[in-house]
Amino acid sequence: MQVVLDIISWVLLTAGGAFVLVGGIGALRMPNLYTRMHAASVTDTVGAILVLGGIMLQAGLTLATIKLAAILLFLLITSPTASYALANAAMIAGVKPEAGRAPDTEHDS
Amino acid sequence: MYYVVTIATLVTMALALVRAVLGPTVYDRVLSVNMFGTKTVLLISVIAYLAGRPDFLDLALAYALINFIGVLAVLEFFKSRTARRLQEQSEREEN
Amino acid sequence: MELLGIYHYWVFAVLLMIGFYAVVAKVNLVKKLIGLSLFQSAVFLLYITMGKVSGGTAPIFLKDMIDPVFSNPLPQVLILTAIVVGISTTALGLGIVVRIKEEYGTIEEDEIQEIDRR
Amino acid sequence: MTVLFSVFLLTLLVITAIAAVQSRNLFVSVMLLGIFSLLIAANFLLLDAADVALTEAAVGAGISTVLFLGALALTFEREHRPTPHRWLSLAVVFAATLVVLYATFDKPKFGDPGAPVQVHVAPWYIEKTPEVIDVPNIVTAVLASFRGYDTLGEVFVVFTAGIGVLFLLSASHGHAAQRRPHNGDESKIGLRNDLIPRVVGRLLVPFILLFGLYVQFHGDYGPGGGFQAGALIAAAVILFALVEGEERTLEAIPRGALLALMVSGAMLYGLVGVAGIFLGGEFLNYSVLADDPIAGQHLGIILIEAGVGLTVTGVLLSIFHAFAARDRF
Repeated sequence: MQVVLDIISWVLLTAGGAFVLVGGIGALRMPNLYTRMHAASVTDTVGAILVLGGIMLQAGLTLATIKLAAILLFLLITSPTASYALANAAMIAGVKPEAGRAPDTEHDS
Repeated sequence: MYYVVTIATLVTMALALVRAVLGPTVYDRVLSVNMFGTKTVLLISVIAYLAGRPDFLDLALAYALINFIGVLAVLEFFKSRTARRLQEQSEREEN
Repeated sequence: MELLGIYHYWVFAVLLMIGFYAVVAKVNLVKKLIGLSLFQSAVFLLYITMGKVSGGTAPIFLKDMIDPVFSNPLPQVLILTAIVVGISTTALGLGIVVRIKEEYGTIEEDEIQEIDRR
Repeated sequence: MTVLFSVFLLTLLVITAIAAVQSRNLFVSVMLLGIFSLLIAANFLLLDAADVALTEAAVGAGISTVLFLGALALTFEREHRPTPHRWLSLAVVFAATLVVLYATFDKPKFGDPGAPVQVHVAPWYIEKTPEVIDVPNIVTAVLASFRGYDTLGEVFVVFTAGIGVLFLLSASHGHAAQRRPHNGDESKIGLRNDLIPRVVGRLLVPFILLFGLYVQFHGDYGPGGGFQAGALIAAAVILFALVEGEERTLEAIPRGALLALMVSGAMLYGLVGVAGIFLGGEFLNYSVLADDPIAGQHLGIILIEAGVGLTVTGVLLSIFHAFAARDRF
């Protein structure tokens, strides 16, 4: 039983690490703000779920699991909200969502 | 296995930092600050287990909560600045 | 391994000097305060680094610990309070900067000196 | 392996610091300072300083950013001109760096258990804490009991800084006294009128407050204590102010109440010390507070941590309101 749990948790952790990495590369390489946000959100949701889920399986039924669940819950609530607020603020300020390699109009103004 | 996740997180943090330094708009920087925050939460959770100290999870919890406040504060700031700008613009057009 | 150990101190030195550069070279007062925070953080890092014992763990007893090796708690106590004191004093500095802006209309050091000379 | 992680994080730390100093846009510097704080906290954790990392988490990422932004809102967003005498300053700094680097070679080896810092008083604290004070968190024991005088001093420094900010920023604007008319547009666009952040913010505030209280009263057993809890609770109220507006926050916790928090916290700390004298011990000796010395220590630590928490909350929130209430002009 323990072996099965270990294997599942390793798979989760590795997959989580892969998603986090992919999201990071996306946030660096994507052409404009909104596509970058799209890439970054992968790390905040799927990455977090997989990594924290993997750790939860390792922790077993302890207080630590509850704390991990709380962390996951708060991350899942806060990061989409932050993304929404960010996109909204950028939109109002006039950063245009354009397909392809849109030149960034506003440079740090 | 924790090492794999830790290394992935660290590399992602480095990539996010590059994005924060490059910009080009302020919103890109806010995005990377936010990403950095969630990556720190993951990193701390993993380190807690790597070091065998589950009581460090309190820290990750604190980060998950506090980072949100920082990002919201920055955005509120930009929004009020945009609002001021729009207002000045409309005043100029009226005159 | 030798070099890896000393790397912490090097980072301390470099950070300290980055902060120092911002304080002496920049004329913008907010930037000076940012430099001061960096300088402060460098000192925090030095203290915590000095307190680390290899193979040690955070100085909190857990129930199932047998003969634990702890890192030095004393620097941690000093730095813990220093962080909160640091933010309060930074806030005081920012308050002074805001007042300067209101009286002089600028926060660039050389412009302020020019106004004073007049 | 952990050392390698540490080295990686430290390298990122240096890059962040250089970028923060280099950027002429002050917003960017402040945001990079936020990243810097996250990085240095992760480093503190790797160096076994959980309490310090928690403090940095509570203070650096949230409150520090908010205060710097508050100051930027009242001043300018950009540096006006490039740095004058840049090469001269760089030369001076470079020379100083070389001196400090040279000095690092004389430092004891990293993590050496025989270094002078480790053999002086620290072993005594570690050995005596279970015996004399009997709380699991040695940092709390040293902070609140063994070195209570230090902490008392720090609390009063925080208190004084808070009073100083209030003095500075409650003065009226000399020549430009006219109040700018409140424009409608600003309130239409801010977070206050954005449903999603507002709902989520309102949802989170009680949880952050609860977590703050947990950190406050669990400080004897895990990472935490008055300083961290004060900063967390202040952050929760700042979140409330962001999503609900200044006025409603001040309705909930008026300025006078914040001042009362500041004063009562510092007073509580001092009074616990004086109570020690009246009960036949020394100033800040908690052993005499109860019949059993160890119970007395526990009582004393809880009381003074509560005092610290009250003062820190009061001061940080007063500072926040002082910056937020100042008119832009």
